[in-house]
Amino acid sequence: MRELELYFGPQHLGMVGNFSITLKVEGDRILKATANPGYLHRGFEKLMELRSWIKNFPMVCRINVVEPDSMEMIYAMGVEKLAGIEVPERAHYIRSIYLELARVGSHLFGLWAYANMLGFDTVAQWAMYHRDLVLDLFEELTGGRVYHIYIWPGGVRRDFPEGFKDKIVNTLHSIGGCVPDYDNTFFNNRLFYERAKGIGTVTREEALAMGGTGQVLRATGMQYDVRRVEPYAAYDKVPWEVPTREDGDAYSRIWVVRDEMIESVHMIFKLLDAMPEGEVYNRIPNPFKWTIPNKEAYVRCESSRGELGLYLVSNGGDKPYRVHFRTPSYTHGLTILEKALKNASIADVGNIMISLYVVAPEIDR
Amino acid sequence: MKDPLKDKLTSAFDGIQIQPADRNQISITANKESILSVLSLLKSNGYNHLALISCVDWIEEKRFELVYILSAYMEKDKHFTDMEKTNIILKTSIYREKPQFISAIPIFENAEPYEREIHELYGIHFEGHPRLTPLFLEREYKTPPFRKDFDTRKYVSDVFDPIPFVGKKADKR
Amino acid sequence: MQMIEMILSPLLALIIGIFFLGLSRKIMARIQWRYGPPITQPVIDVIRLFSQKSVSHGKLFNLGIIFSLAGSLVLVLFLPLAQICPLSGSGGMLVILYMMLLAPLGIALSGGESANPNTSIGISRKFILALGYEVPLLLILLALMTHYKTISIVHIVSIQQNTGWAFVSLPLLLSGIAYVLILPAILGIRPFEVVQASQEISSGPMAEYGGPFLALATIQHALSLFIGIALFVNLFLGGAGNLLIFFLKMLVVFVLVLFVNAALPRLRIEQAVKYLWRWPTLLAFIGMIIVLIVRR
Amino acid sequence: MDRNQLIKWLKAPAKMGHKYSLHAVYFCTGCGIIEVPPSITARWDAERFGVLPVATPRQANLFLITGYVSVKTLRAIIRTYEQMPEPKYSVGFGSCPINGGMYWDSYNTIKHLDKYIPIDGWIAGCMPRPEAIFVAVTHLWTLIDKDMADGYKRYRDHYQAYRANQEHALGKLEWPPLFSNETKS
Amino acid sequence: MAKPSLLSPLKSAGFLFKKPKTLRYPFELKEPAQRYRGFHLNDWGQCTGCGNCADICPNDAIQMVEIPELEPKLGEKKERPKLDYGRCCFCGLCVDICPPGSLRLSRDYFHIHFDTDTFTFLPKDEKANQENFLPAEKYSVLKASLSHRKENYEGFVSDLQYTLFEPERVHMPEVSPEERKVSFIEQVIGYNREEAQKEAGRCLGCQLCEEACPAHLKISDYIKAIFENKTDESLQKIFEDNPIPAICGRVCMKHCEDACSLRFRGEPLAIRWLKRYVADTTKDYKSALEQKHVKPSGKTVAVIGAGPGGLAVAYFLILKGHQVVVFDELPGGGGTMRIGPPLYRLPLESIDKDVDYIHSLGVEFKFNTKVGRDVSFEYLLKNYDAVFLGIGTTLSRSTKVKNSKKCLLALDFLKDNKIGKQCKVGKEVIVIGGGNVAMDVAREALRLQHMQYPKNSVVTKAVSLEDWDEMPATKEEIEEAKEEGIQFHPAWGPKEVVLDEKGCVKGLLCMKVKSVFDKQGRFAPTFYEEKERLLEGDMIIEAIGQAPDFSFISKKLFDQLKFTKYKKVYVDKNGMTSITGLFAGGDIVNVNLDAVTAIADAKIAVEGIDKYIC
Repeated sequence: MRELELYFGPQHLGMVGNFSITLKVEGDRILKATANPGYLHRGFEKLMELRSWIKNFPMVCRINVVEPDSMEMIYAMGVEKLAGIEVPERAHYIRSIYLELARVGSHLFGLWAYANMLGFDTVAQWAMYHRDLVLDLFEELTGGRVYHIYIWPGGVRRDFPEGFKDKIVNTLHSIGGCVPDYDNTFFNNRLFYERAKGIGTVTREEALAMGGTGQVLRATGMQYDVRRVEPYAAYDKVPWEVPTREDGDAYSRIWVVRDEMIESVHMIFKLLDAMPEGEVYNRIPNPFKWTIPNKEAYVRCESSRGELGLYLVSNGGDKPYRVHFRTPSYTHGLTILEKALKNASIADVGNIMISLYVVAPEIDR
Repeated sequence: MKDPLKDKLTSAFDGIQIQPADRNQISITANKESILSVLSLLKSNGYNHLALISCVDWIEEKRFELVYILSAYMEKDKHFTDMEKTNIILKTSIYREKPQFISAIPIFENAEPYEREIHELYGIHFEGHPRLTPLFLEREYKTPPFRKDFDTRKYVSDVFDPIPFVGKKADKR
Repeated sequence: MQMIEMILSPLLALIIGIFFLGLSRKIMARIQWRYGPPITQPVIDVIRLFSQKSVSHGKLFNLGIIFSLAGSLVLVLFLPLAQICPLSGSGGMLVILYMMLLAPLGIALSGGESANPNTSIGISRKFILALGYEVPLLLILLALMTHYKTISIVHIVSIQQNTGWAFVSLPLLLSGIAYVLILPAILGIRPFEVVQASQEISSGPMAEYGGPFLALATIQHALSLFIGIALFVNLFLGGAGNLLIFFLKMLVVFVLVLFVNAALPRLRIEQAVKYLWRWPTLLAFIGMIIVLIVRR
Repeated sequence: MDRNQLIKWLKAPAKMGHKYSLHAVYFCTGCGIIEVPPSITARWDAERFGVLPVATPRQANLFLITGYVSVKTLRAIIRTYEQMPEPKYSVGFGSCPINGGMYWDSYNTIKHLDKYIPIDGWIAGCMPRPEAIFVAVTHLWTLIDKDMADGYKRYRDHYQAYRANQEHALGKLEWPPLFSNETKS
Repeated sequence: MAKPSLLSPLKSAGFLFKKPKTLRYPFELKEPAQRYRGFHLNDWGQCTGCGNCADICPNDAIQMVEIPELEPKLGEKKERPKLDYGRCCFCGLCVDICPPGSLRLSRDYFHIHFDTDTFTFLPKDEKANQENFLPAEKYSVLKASLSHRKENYEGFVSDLQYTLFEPERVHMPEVSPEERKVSFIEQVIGYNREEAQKEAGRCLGCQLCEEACPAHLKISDYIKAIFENKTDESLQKIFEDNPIPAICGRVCMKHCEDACSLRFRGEPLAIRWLKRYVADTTKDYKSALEQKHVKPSGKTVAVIGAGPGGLAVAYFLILKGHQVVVFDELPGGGGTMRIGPPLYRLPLESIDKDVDYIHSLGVEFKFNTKVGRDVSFEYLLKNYDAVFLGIGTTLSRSTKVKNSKKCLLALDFLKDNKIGKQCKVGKEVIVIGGGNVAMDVAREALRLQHMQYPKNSVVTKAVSLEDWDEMPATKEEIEEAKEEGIQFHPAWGPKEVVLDEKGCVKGLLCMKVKSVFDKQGRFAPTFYEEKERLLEGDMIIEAIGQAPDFSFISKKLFDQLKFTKYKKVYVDKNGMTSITGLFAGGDIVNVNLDAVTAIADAKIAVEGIDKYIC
């Protein structure tokens, strides 16, 4: 069979995000895959060097559209570490609840993408419907559906509106009530098993060597989770589990995602019960006069896709001197994906890519 | 950081500076010659997760600072120690004129895209890197865009703003 | 009379086929918790597509799709729709078997002209899939022919009118089940939607079609939906005495098939072929043996 | 659809076809794409309006340019736009294509999308909500009715100018001009 | 994890018969959340045009555009924010920074248009722009756009608890009322470095204050310098426009703080205290300021009156190289500042600090020299290249009611207490007047009472024509006076000073005020003649206003002097009066009657003098 050069994306129904993979195929088998990012490169880190600390808050969430919240969190953590800002206790809880909601939303988006990729419209539509319910919660809380700009240094931007706790509980119950439907239709579907089992396997050794984090690692049985390793917000205040699977293939990764979602929901319930009353915001200094001492910091948190890090340097000015995000999709999408795609079938490109949860804007920044 | 590792580092390498741990964060500054050996030493001592390779342009001091951020994966499945909490920031300086460095791919496989990115955005050449092809950028820039002397606002007003509108709108303006 | 039937039959097929397209979108939508488009949406789509200008990739590109559509239209003529059957006397099932290959062939000819890698992959998938379901289909038809001792569908239908449906007659049960199992493959819906897999190969052979070409391809798709189901209704559900019952039977079969479509993801092509050559073929083969034994 | 519309439909079926069958190119040009899945799925269900994502530009007549456009994406956008059969409609989604949005000073994103391809409608917002997509669709219907959604005609008429702008931003384009030089500019 | 099955997925077919969950938009509308961040609303009545929103916008989406139709107001620019929705990212930073809270986000979010020019937009709210805001029944989603919006549709609004600016001022330490009313100790203690930096950090840099300040001090600059702990730089900035910071830092009428954009929902920035902090922390002005050597021009200018105006003229002229001689009848500099503000407000050391610095630059001061008595005015006009008239108002007005001769006059009272010997006060003192001088008099009288009759109960009453809300004294002055125990009798007008048999003051007969100002806003009090009341008191001080003393000018010259309709000396745009070579400024020229306005006049006059003599 002759070799073909095949472009997967950027204009492609199976592609989530503006990303493309150049495939060299022989028949249905992929000989070589080259990730080709950069369609979404905006030079974020450069732009952030031109804006003052506070002006970067609306910026930073735009890096990752699927889960902007962990981006807000990581930047707030970085700034707090540099400037030594304390956060009230209640704000820690609100942040955790908010981030877990975001994780549920993000995983539902991933589920949509994955199911859609397999041609599984039904489940895809359900997942997107339920994500929309989560977005409604965000809208209620923060005033924006997608970009929330909610976590600030020194706490959160606004307290819970009245009756919001009940709304969270109700929404999560209504989503949770559909878990049997999802299980019946998707997770316990024989054909899902056929399609995903043994596909895109990343062994633990490979994952460790290539810097994998998140589900990629947890699907190989390692309980590596930054929330557990280096707890932030209120993650050390309530007990919770790190779900894992053993096989390291797409099937395991999607199951890890499912279990994580359920664990997140349980965690939200626990956090809601344990949440104290009180202040949620320590006022930051006047934004026009805010300078941060000459220091550097590396902070990390667990986004829905893996370890999200931020290397932040200040030279004592009112702007960051250097910002560099360590995004999970970067390693997953550029190193691991290229390796995992080798010798796979064309039909599985999207399958593997989405099971690794590669989010293109995060790579390009 | 555990003291034995500190001793090992200070005894093995000249001119290495280790700042004390501050909230799970240790900064190490090393000579550029010894950086790869420091990396492999750290890797063999458990810091086997390369989180990030970054670069800072200290234009006034005429140097680039390459930053390697390392942390530790767990050794056992459900076992957490303080070691996993620690982030190591390993820094080294290189000259800003014709910047060159050695690739860390032999030690950490995932250094590849990071170095490629730094090559593209800062113009630092990495020896031994298999493909230093453009990663993100489509246009060519005289100065690599992430350097501090690249003024993106000026670039925008020089390159994109003069492009005229087309059709009715062009007549209106 | 035959002239009227010659026109009426494809027309009806077209209407029912397009209705099924609309219905499929509506029913899928309902299972997916939403309302879906108006049922006339495919008609609007086709009108819109015809009014668009499109790039042609060469003569063969234009001819191929017409060839494919013509193949399907002619095939309809051989199918009895209740009482309407313009070419009932001639051909029979062998013709149908042969004609069913025309549609993919036309698309292949057309798609081959456009140098789009997705198209070529799609075409190869289409042939592999056709190969996959032709084998059990051949066995099923053989069983039917042996059982009813005729190759004419009209005869088969009329025999069934007297003796009951083939699907519920014991010797042909396994063949019937085998047909049900390959029906999604014939219709090209999930889990065998490998040819047009939009998320994988950008709708495969259709990738380069736009405007009128896509309209023709849509019509062809509608016809193939009709053919696949009408064949099943004729062969196993005893056809029908009048159009309404025929239509209702088709509708029931189609809705059941849609449930499968809604509930299952797409298979990989080799998995699809593996499946087609395993269970349906096995069943069809056993079914044929049973028929042979019963015949003795 | 009221009775007048029905009459109009009978008069000009093609126009009605264009209106009620907007097949969108599924191209995640920017972060705006995040609101497209919700609007085409169960919660909002854009298919009620006849809006459906399709796999290739050849099958589509609506191009939703969702969000910021980097230089690299611009190439793909122009390619995609030129592949779409006429008549075709393009809608800029969100702030960024209008005037640069968040990335007004980025060296790698373009500020005004209408310098490179014609746009028939713009949706303000960052993100615009799914509702805005629907209202945009209804607005587009009105525009099509009034023959104001003539971006593809403008593209033909001013092709030389557009092409010049594209080449200014992207350097040499590797594909031949869509329209020959004879068209008036 | 159950065993994967082929049949279980088919259960999903059951949803065919359930009601879909789709929202049938636009037939079923979903309201945006209460906090939704949609398009902007801006209440033009509240908006000050401060431009903080434009400064904080990360995308450069907000531009301040000048609106010529707007009426100019104090503390307000004639500018309003203009939004570019081709840039805006709806982050709401502008809402959180907006000091008056006028900028809000509504829940409208539709604007779909084929023309990109329509995406720039001048936000207004329902009050200012009624035709674009429709009530719910007229509003249609399908027409929704920036010019077709819903009424009462506020979304994300500013919440004082979560604003980006700090609404509360750093508390200024003060001596408690009990302590301060028995002595002349300075009431305000002053900020220390941390407090000053913290307070300076509140400044948003909008520069509204600079426009409101008559002398146009570069307030935001010097406050920024304080924030950065560069007091020297800060002092230099102040001295560019104001040579008497120690005085102004205490007694300035702070028009700037009235204009501060923080005033709407919080306390204005303590600009005056910060100036005081700079002046006080700098031990020696000379070391902090760089003295530029200017070539002497050889011209001499006479300045009559060493008040703020005179000092400022002297300072700016000496910087230009002119020789200056200042004449004043008082034994020290400061003019009215020296005699007017009581010691607890403005200690003499602070005045001398400023005056000494100006003196050290080479200005010649001739104190205890009264023009007209010790040196003639004509002589000055003849022998100096130019003369600046900064005499201020030195004559106290009297109520001229019956027996008012028995009353004390405010300025005399104040002067005696400050630089002369203390007066003997009565046990019940009545002060007539509601202005700041009256407050000073009352509070000073109160202190004297407490000091002179430490055991007895004493009372000071303030009588004013104006009611509480019209009283010309500043709010805080009134508050402090109340704290110290002064009784107020507002809206009572004096009718007669009642004397007892011995001819001593027994009380003040008052009548109820009907109105103070007439319809044109002129001062024309009317009274209810029948409503009378006797306020008892053994001492009455009149503090109802001052007038300038022009007696030193000869009749011939005086006739040449032109006056405005407010009975002020007329000056042209160069600060020159109708007499050539005679410049004027301060209270005799302006209607504000305060130090900083005098400085502003001085700056004009200096430019005029410089032009005139060179």
